[in-house]
Amino acid sequence: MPETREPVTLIEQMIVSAARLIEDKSVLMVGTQWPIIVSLLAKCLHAPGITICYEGGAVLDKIPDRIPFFTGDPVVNSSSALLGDSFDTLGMVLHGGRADMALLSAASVDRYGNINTTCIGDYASPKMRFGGSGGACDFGSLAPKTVIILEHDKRRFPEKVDFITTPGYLKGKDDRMTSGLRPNTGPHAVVTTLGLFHFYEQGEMVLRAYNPVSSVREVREGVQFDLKVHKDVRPLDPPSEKELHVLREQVDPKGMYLKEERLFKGKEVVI
Amino acid sequence: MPETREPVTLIEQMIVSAARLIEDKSVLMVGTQWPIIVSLLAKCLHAPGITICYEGGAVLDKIPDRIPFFTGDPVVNSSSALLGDSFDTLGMVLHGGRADMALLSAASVDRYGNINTTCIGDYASPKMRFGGSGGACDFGSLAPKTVIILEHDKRRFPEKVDFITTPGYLKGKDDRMTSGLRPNTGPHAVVTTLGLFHFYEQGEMVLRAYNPVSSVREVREGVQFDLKVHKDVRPLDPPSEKELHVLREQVDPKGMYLKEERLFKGKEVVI
Amino acid sequence: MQEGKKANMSKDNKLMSMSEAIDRYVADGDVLYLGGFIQQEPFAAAHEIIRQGKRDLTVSKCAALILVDQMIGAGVISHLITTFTWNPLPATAHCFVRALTKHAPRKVEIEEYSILALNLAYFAGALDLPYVATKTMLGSGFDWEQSNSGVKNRLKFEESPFTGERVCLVPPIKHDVGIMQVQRSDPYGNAQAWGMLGEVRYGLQSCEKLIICAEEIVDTDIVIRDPNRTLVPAFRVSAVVKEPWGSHPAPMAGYYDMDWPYNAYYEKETRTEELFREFMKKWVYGIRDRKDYLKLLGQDRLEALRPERFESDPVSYGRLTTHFGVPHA
Amino acid sequence: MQEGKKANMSKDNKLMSMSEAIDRYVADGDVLYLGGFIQQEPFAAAHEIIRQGKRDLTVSKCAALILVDQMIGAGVISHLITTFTWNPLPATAHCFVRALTKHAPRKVEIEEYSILALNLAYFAGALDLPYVATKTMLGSGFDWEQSNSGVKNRLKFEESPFTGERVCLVPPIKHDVGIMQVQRSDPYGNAQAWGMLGEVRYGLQSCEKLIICAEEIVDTDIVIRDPNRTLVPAFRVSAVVKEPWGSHPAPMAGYYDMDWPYNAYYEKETRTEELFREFMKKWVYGIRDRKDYLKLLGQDRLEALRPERFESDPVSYGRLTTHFGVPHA
Repeated sequence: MPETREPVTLIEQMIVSAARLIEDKSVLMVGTQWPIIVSLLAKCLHAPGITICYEGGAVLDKIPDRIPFFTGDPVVNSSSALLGDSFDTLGMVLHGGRADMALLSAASVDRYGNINTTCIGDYASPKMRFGGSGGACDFGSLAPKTVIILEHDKRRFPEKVDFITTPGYLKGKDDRMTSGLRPNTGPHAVVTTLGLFHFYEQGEMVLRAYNPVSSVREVREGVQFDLKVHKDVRPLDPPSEKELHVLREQVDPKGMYLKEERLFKGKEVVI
Repeated sequence: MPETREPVTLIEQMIVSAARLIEDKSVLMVGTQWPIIVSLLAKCLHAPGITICYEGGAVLDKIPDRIPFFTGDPVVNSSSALLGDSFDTLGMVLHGGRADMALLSAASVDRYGNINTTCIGDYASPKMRFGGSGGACDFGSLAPKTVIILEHDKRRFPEKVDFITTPGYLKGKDDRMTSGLRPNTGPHAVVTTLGLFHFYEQGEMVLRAYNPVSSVREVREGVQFDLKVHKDVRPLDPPSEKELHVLREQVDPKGMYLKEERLFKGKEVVI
Repeated sequence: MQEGKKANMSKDNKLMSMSEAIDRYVADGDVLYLGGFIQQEPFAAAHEIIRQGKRDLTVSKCAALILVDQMIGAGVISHLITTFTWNPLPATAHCFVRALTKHAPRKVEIEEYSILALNLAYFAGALDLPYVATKTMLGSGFDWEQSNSGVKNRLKFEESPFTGERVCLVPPIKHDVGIMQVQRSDPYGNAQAWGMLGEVRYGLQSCEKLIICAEEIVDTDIVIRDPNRTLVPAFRVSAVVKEPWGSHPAPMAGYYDMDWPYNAYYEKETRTEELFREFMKKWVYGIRDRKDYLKLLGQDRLEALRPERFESDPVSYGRLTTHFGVPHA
Repeated sequence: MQEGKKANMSKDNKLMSMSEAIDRYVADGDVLYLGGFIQQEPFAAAHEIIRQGKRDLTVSKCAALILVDQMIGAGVISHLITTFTWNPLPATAHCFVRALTKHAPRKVEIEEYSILALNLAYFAGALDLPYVATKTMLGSGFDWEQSNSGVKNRLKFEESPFTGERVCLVPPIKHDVGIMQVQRSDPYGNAQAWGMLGEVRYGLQSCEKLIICAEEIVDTDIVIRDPNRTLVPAFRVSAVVKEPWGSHPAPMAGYYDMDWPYNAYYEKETRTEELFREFMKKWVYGIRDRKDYLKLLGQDRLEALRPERFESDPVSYGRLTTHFGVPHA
C-alpha cells in the first residue's frame, strides 16, 4: 500500500459500496449523477458483462471515451451498441420487464424509500422547487430493484417527503400494491456517504451497514425519523486498493465526479 | 391519333378513372394491386405533388425504378424519402389524421361499401378463404376518403358481404357512427372496369358514371343488389392520348399490371 | 430447452449453426414471432423448424406469405396470429386455405387483426403495456362485440373515459421466441437492419428469446459506428446464426431481390397436398441445410437477384475525448 | 398565421430565414413542441421566439434545460409541459424556480409527467390514439387520484378490463407547432437526425406544423440514399431553416459537443432577475440573429467544440431496375 495515497473520501466509499450491489451480467437502468460513475466502476471491476441503459435511448456497449457528465452527454453517441428512442430503454427494457436494477440519485428520501426531486412545501405553491422527475418516476415505479444513491444529510431524510416524485413503498408495501404498481418492484437499497440501507417486510428503510469512519449513532442522528437498525449491522468494507485505483485512475481520472470538477465550484467561468 | 394504337382495355379505363379522383398535393395511403399503378399514374400526370405511403413504413419520394409488384416490393427501398415502421405510415399518417385518401383493391364490396377479403361462408368454417385484411381494415376505418378499385364481376358485388374485413358504412352511415368510427371517414368511391360509384346520404353506393363501352343496364345487371343510379349519370371520359401514353409507356411499359405479366398466367415457371 | 436470461449477456459469443439454434431455443408448443415485413423473412430458420418436426407452434407473423404457408402445410402450426396470409403474386396460399377450409393436414386456429392493430399489440407486448386504445377495427368483422362475426381475438371494446367515444382496446401480444433474418449482426447479437421495417422493431422486443439470422457477421465496431441502425441489443439475443441468402425467396434490402417467379412456381407446385409434399421433399426435407438449398437454386439464379449498390453516405456521430473542449478559467 | 396543410406539399421549397419561419408559423397562444432530448435543442429558434416577443405560449419539452429556462425568464411561456427543468451541471434553473415559487416574471402553469409517460402521450398524439395504459406513475404525486398531491395533469386511472389491475391512462398530447434542430434536411423538409433521439420521433409527429432547423441543407438524393434516418417526411413540414450551430450550447451529434462551461456561466449569470436581464441583453435581445450570436462566441470557442469524426460505414439499400432478375420460362 503506497504511503502517499490520499485518504478515502465519503463520496468514494459511497460509490464503491453502491457498485458492489451490482451483479455481473445484469441489465441496468442508470440515472444521471452518481449512478453514472457507480455503474462504470462496476463494469470496470467485477461486472464487465452488465448492460447500461440511459433514459434517452442509449444502450452502452463500452466504457465511454471520457466519463459522461450526465446521461444525455454526447460522448455516449460513440460508445453505444444501440441508440434510439426513449421507448428503446424506458419502454422496452424497463417497462418491458427486461431490467434487473435501476440506479437513481435523489434530493431526498423518506423512511419508505419515496423520493422527492420536485419541491419543498405545497406542490401548487412551493417554497422551493427542484428539477422534477425526468425518468426517475419510471425507474422507481417499474424496476425490480431500485438502488438510491445520495449524500447523507439530515435534510435529505425526512419522515415523509413533501412530494413523491418517485414512488418507494408509499406508506408501506401494501400501499404500493394498492396503487397498482407491480409486485416484485420497488426500492432495494439506499447508499449514502454514511451507510447502506435495505428495505424489509413492510418496505421500511433499515440500516444494514455503516461507513467505517462513521457509526450507527451518527447515521441515526442523520435522519429525521426513528431509523431501524438491522440486528447484524456491520461496518462497510472500505474500498480495496484495486477498487480505489480503478475509480481514481481509470473511471474518473480528471476528478469530474470525485472532485466535482465538472461543477466549476468556486471557479470563474467567463464567456 | 395514331391509327395503330391498341384499343383501350376495361382495366385501363378503370385505372385512368381512379387516377382522376386523386387531387394534387394530397397524401395517399396506397394498398397493394391496382392502387399502386393508379397512384403512380396520377403522380406522372396531374398530381406530381402527391405523397404516396405504403403500410410497411415507406413514404415514396419519386417514381420507383420499376413499377412495384406490391407495396412491400424492395424496389421501394431506393425510391423513398422515409423508410421506417408501419407506425410511420399506418400509425402517424393514417391514424394520426394526416392522410387525405386511401386506395384499396378488394375481392368483393357490398352496397354500403363494406369490403370482404376474408372468406365466403361462415367465418369459423369458411367455404372459401382469402388472404385477410392486411392494412385494408385500417385504411377503410380511418381514411377521410376511401377509394375502392376492382374488376367488375357480379360475384364481387353481393347485397351483403359474408365478412366485413374493411368497414364501409356497415348497414348505413348511422351504423358506422354507432360503431365508434370517426366522423368524416368512409368510402368515397368505387371504381370498376364498368363504372364509377359514389356514396351519398345513408352511405349507399350510387352509380355516378359508366364506362363508355358499357351501359347503365349492364352495370346494374353486374351487381347482386338493386343499384341506385344518380340522376346525372353520365359516360366516363375515355383515357386521353396523354393518359394512355403515360400509362402504357412510362408507368407500366412491360405490362406487369396492364397485361398481368407479373402473374405468369399460362406460362411455365420451372426452378 | 429453456435457458435463463442471464445466459444472454452482452459479451457472450452466441454464434451457432441454424440446426443448433432451432434445437436449443424452439420447443414444441412455443409461441413464435417471425420477423420481416415481406422483406427479410426467416426462410432458412422456418425450413429448419420444419425439418426438426417441431409441433403445435403458435406462429405470429404480421405479413404472412409463402413461408407461413409452408409451415402450415408441414403441420407444425396449430395457432396462427396474422393480418393476412397469401402468395404475393397475388395468388392463393393453398396450404393456408386447405387448413382453414378442410383442416388439412390439421386444424389451425386463426387469430386475425389489421396491420395497425397487430403493430399496437406487439408494441404493447414489447413495453408490457396493459393495453392501447385505437379507432381502427371498429365495426368490422374483427369487432366481435358489434359484428357477431364469430371472430376470436383478444380485443375488447369500451367507452373512452376521456371522451365517451367507443374505442377498441388492444392488449399486449408476447412471444416465447422471435426469429428474424437481418443484414448484419455482431457475434453477441447486436443486430442491425435497414429497409422497410414494418412491425419488426416491436415484434422482436415482445419475445423472451431471440434468434438472429444474419447475412453477415461483423465486428462490434461496425455496430458502434452506427448505433441508430441497431434493432435489438445483444443482451436480448440468445443465438446468432450466419446464414447468407437466408431470406430467399423473400428479399433482403441491399443483398437480393425477391425471387418473384418463385411465387408463381410455388403457387403451381402446391395446389394439392400431394404436390405440396413433393415440393417440400425437394426444397426442405430432402436437403440438410441452407447450403444444400442454395446448391439446388444454383449460383446463376442467386447472382441474378443481386441489386446494384445504392449506398448511404457515411455520417459521423462524433467522438469526444477531452473533458472541456472550450477554454475556461 | 395559420396555413393550410396543402401548402406543405412534398416538393415546395420551404427554405427561409429563422425570423421569417418564426414570424409565419408561431402565433401568440400556440402550443409548441420543442424537440431534442438534451442533444439537438432548437436554441436559435427559441432565441428568435423571444426576440419576436411571442406571448402566452404553451411549451411542451420532454427534457427542459436552460433553453426553456430562458424562455420562462423572458416571459413568453404561460404553460409548461415537461418531465424536468434544470441546468444539467447539475444546478438550479433559476428562472424556472422564480416562476414557480414567486410567479416572476409571470405565473407559469406546470403540467408534469415522467419521461416514459410523456413519451406515451406524444406517441398517442402522433397516432391520435384515444389513450395508452401504463404501469408507471401509479402511487406517485403524479397519481392525483391516489396521492391528493395537487398535481394537475391529463391522466386518468382505472381498472384494466383485461386483468382488473389498476392502470394509468395517458391521453394524447398534441401541438400546433413543432421545432427541432437536426443534422440535415433537404429544401422540402425531408429531415434526418441521428444520435440519442429520446422522444423526438413522436413529439414532432404530434404537431400540426413543423419548423425544421438544420445544420446542413442537402440534396434529396442524400436523403433517398438513407431513408431509414428520416425523422419527418417533407409533406409534414412548413419551414426549413439553415442554421449551423443552431443548438449551441447544447450538443449536436457529429457536429459539436455541449459547451459545458456555458452551463456554469449561465447558472452564475442568472441568479437574479436583474442579472438574467443583462444576460439576455447580451445573448438574445442585443443581437439580430444567430450569426451575431456566433460572433459573440468567437470562432475559437466554436472550433474547440468540434468532435473527431466517428463515421458509420455506408450501407446499400440496393437498386433494382429489371423486372425479373432471374431466368424464367
